[in-house]
This record gives sequence, C-alpha cells and structure tokens, in this order.
Amino acid sequence: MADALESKAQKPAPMDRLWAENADERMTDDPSLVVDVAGFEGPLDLLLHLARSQRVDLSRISILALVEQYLIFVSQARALRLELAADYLVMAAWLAFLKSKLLIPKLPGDEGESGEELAAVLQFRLKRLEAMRDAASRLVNRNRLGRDVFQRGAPELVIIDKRNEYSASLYDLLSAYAGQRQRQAITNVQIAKRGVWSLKQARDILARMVGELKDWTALDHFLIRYMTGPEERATALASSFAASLEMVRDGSVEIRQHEPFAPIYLRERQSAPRQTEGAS
Amino acid sequence: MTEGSNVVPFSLDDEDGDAVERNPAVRLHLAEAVRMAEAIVFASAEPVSERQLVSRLPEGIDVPAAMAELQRIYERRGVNLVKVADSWAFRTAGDLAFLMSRDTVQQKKLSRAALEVLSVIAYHQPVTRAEIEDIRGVETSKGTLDTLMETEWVRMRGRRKTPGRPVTYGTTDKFLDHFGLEEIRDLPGMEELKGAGLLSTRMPPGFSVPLPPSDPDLLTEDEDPLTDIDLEELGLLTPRVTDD
Amino acid sequence: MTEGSNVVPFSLDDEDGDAVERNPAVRLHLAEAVRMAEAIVFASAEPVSERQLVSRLPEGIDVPAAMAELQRIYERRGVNLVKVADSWAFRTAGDLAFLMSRDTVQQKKLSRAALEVLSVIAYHQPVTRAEIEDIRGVETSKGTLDTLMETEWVRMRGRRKTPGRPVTYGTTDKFLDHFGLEEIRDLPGMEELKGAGLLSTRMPPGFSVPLPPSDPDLLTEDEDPLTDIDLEELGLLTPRVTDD
Repeated sequence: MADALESKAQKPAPMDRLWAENADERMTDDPSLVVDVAGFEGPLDLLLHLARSQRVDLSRISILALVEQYLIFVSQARALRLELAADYLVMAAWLAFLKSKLLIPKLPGDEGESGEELAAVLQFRLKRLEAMRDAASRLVNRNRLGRDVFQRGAPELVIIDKRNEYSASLYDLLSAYAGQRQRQAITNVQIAKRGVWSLKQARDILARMVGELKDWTALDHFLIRYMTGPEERATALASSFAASLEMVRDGSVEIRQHEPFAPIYLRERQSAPRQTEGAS
Repeated sequence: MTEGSNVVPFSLDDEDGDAVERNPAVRLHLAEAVRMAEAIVFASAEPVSERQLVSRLPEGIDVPAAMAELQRIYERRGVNLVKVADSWAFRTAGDLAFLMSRDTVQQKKLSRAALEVLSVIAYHQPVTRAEIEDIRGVETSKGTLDTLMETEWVRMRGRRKTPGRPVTYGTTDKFLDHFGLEEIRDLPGMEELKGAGLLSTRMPPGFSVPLPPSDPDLLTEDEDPLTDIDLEELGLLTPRVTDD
Repeated sequence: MTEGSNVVPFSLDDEDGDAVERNPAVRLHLAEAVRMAEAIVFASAEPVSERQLVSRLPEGIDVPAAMAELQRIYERRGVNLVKVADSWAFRTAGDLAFLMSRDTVQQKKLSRAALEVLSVIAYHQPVTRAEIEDIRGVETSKGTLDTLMETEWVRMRGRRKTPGRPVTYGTTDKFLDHFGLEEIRDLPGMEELKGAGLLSTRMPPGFSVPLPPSDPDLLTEDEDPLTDIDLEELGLLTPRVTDD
C-alpha cells in the first residue's frame, strides 16, 4: 500500500499527464483560480497534495503533521507576498483551530466535537476527494466513443415522412431563455439616456444666447441655466467651450481668461475687433 | 466487452475448403485481419478502397482474401458487405429494405427563435403575443407560433380581459412531459440559472425571472376562457354549418 | 446479393442448450427477427431503444432474447453489439482501439476541474451544486457546469426536496455511450467506493451535522419525482405515434 502511494507521489499520476496540456487554459477560463499559487484547486486539493507527500495510506496520515505543513505553506506564501484566495485562509484558520483541539485533550464539559472527530472529518474528505480523482482518471482512460471505439460511420437514414417530431432539451430551453433575457436586459441598459451635448447642440445654444451678451460673462454662468442635472455638467462645459472657440474663429464672439483654470468670459463681438487672450 | 481479448475465436468455416488456409497460424492471422477490416469499414463514413485497407492492415495481409472472407460472413445477415467500384461498404440486406422506410417521423430541431418564444411562454405564462414581443424586444413571426402549436407544447389558454382581448398562451402537459418536468414550477429560477452559468451573475437591478403559476391549467383573474366562437375565429374550429 | 432470400441460414448455436428454442418454426422466426434487429441497429449511428425495436419488429417477438442472441453473435467480432441504458448500438471492438485511433476527430479536452466535476456527478448523482462543492472543497465555476451540459454528458435531473429546492445534476445516456458503460453501476470502482462509504456526502459517524443520508439510493427519495423521468434522449428517439 505504502509502495503504491510512494510511486504515485514520485512520478506524475496518469491524470497529471492528461491535465498538463490544460494548465494554461485553467488559468484563463477560471478566474477564481488565478491566485492559485501552485496550481492547486482549492485548499482541499493542496491538503491532499501535502498528505500524499507523507507517503502513507490516507487512513494513517498524521493529521497534526498535515496541519503543520499546511500552516507553514500558508505562512510562506504570505512571506513571499503571494496573494492567497480567501478559501485558503479560511482553511488555515480552521486547521489552526483543529490543531489546538488536537493538542489539548477534551475536557468533560466541552461542547462540540473533539479534535479526533474533527480530524476524522478532514480525513474522510481527503479520502473522498482522492477517490474521485482516481475514479476520474479511470473513467477518462476507458475506451471512449469517437476516440477508441467508433459508431457506424455511414448510418443509413430512414425514409422520412411529413410528420414532424420536434426535439429540444431542457438545456436548450433554459439557455434560450437566459440568453435572450440577458441580451434584452443589457440592451436596455445601453439605451438608457446618455447626457451628452453634441458640439452642434452647444453651438446652437450659444448662438441663440449670443445676442444677450453685451458684457463679459462667465461661460459657466449661463450654461448652468441649461443644465438638466449635475451629470451633464462636464459634457456641457466641454462641448460649449469647443463651440465657443469655433465662434471666436468665425468672429461672432470674443472670449477671455485671466489665467489657467480661471473662469472663462464670453461676450458678443464688439464693432472693433479686440485681442483675445488665453483661449488655448 | 472484448477488451483486451487478443485471441480470435470466431470460426472460419472449414467446409468452404480451398479458400481457407490450413496452417493454423496463418488462419489466426487472417481472422484477425478480417476483424480489423470489419471495424475499419464499419467506422468509415465513405466506402473504403482496397488500397486504404492495404495501408491500414498489418503488412503481408492478403486483403482480397480477408475481404472475401468478411463478405462470406455477412452474406446472409441483416447487413451485407458490398463492393462499390473498388471500395467496400456495409449496407442493409436488400430484402430488409422495408425496415428502413418504416420510420416516418422527421426529427426536427426547434429554431433558435422558436426556443426563445417557447421559453418566454413557459416562464411568463399566461402571456400574450404583444407581451412576448415586449420581453424579447423583437417581433414574433406567425410561423414561429404555428410551429410551437404544432409541437403541442404550447396552447392558447384564453383571452386577456383588456381592450382587444388578446389571446393568452401557455404550455401543455406534453411540454412538461417532453422536458421532464413534473410541474411548471420546476423550471429553474434566477439563482439556479446563474449557478449553471446560463445567466450572468451581474444582471441589472430589477431584473427578475418570474415564478410560473402553480397550476397552469387554471385561468387567472384577468383571463376569459376561449369560447367556441373564439376558436372559430382563430381557425381552430370549423365554422358550424347552419342549415338554411 | 442476398436480395429476396427469405431463408434464414445462419446457425444458432445448439450448444447453448436451454436458451435456444427447439421448435424449428419458432427458431426460424427468432432468427429472422435477429436479422431485422441487426439491420435496424446497424443502420443507426445512435443507440436504438428497446421500445423502438419493439415497435419496428414484427409483433410477438421476444426482443430481449433476439438482442441477447445478436450480442452473442457479435461478441468476438471487429464490431460488437453494446447496450447503453435501454438502448442498443454497434460499436467497434475495444481491443482494436490502436487501429482506429487515426480516425479520431480532435475532441475538445476537458479541463481538470471539469473532469473532476464530471466524475463527482457521475458517482454521486443525483447531486447538487453545493454537494459538488463540498466534495471538491472548492467552488465550481459557472463555465465548468456549462461546459459539461454542452457535452450533453450532464443534465439537470430535478430538484432536491430541501429548502431552496436546489437543482440536482446527473449523467445522461450520451455519457454512458461515450464511456462505454451499460449503466451507472458499471462505473469503474463503483462497488468498492460504495463499500468504503466514500460515495456518501455524510461525514463519518460521530460527526453530527445534519446532512443528506449516506446511502446514495436514498437520496432519490429526497428528490422530486422528476428524478424518475427517463432520459430525454430516449423519449425523443421513439416515435410517439401510438401514444396519442
């Protein structure tokens, strides 16, 4: 028994070979595994790996030693500033608790499970996971249809009558439902009104107002009147500023600013052209 | 089943005399080649040429002899090995051709649109055509609803008590039967659709998946039953002949 | 070749004794049914259900006996008759895999996680997502279950009769067909694992957290009756002509 486990620990298990080529895929299509330091599938997987390195039957492993190894692993990972998924830390906390239970004998008045009972639970879960691993490897190494064993390559079709029988699986139905509801929900979100002032809108507004501007007026001052809400402020300012530059260029308004970030002043163009300042 | 069995046990009929090799080792070799050829021709989508067989069978095999033997084995079976030009294929025995035309049902897959409408009807029943359109954001063609009625998974339930009295649609017992549901409430809810990866976990607030009615056969309060006159109008019942 | 030949010439092995009918007329009748069943199953790439065979073969045929005979005939051939749940199919012999692998269409490889989830579902079915998580000690990503359902090896079976009514997952006939299994009980190591108590979701004795019962057979009692429904594929394959 110990021999079998030993060889398992030393050379890659058959599954490992099978999985090796998928290692990269895993990282990308399974975001929850990205922080998975050494490619372990969660804390239980890591524990199983550590247990195997004890090279004995899972029923005879030292849970205490295993707990120690896990805690050391976690503290090393943290020392290396590797980010560990929360699952690993939860397990670490639980194992630390288990360790304390194992070290301190159960007192008569103690509530809850003894350290030994908790250790047995852990042992059971490890055995069960290992059993599933082995089963999976035996399963995929069977003769498989389309790989080792084949169906008739040229099936002879039966002559077809007019009667239709429709088929669809529950999965087809559910994915059709979820797919379209999701599409609709997302489309709706995009349709929701976006407060953007176009350059043309801004220019129209400025043009209509330009007659009122006999004296220097801060740009924001009159734009505020047209703003329907704070969320439009940025776009209204940007578009109308750009529009006002255009209007300066074609000579319908004058613009000035005393220093960077100071208020921008606008007024209708006076009869004698004046110098414009700071409009860049 | 025969996994790992390398012994080739099926008998070559000795009575055929001349053609069959007397040397047991050669016979075993030929018999194994016959098995291989049988599997190759069976699995191929196209008739398999003698040249292909030569290249795939172990070297030194007398392919024509192996194929002759295989043809002999299948000669009086439900399936025969036939030679088409220079290639080999299995075909149903001519006298059993009638078996191949007896199946008169055409399996059809539902179109994407039909599946979508069907699923909306299932979850949102009782639902009118306009409501289906509203949920899907696209118009539903008449053909789609017709197809769904043909499947007998969808039925007209009644009429909504609103202006225009639109027809309401719902699912049938056949629907439940086909999709293996005991009742319509067994359709997975939003959380399960998310859990199965069918729905994004980040849906906009206010998004919900309705819980279908517990007894879809009962009309809701805002539904009227369909009358014979309705059915006539909808073309589901032949107009009654009134004698004049 | 054998066109029009109604005589049935291939021999039923008399050494099999009891099973084989002595009455020559009955024997002839069974032999012809065997030929017909052979033609029907051989013609189809997909497994053919026993129900479909019953409806397509002449009345009064003992279909199980005919199929047992056919299976025996093909037992050591290059092509074998295999049973998949309640259906029959011809498949190339497993020991010829070395010869056939060149026909392999590139199959999408399952990720390690997907493979593990698949085996957890296969061995523990019916199983909920939470139970899968408990066994693997890690959350199952949405994509993984989705991928497995896309392969059509895994399906939603029903709902567990517990608060929240979580969906239960199980395997399909396609799964059995793909992995060459007649039934779930034939999963490798199933009996040993059961015997070792490793197919239980329950913790060892003495650990008193209320969890589902240890015997996987009892779990079905926890499920809604829709667990008992036949695999949808089967229902689809069989024409429903006589049902209505």
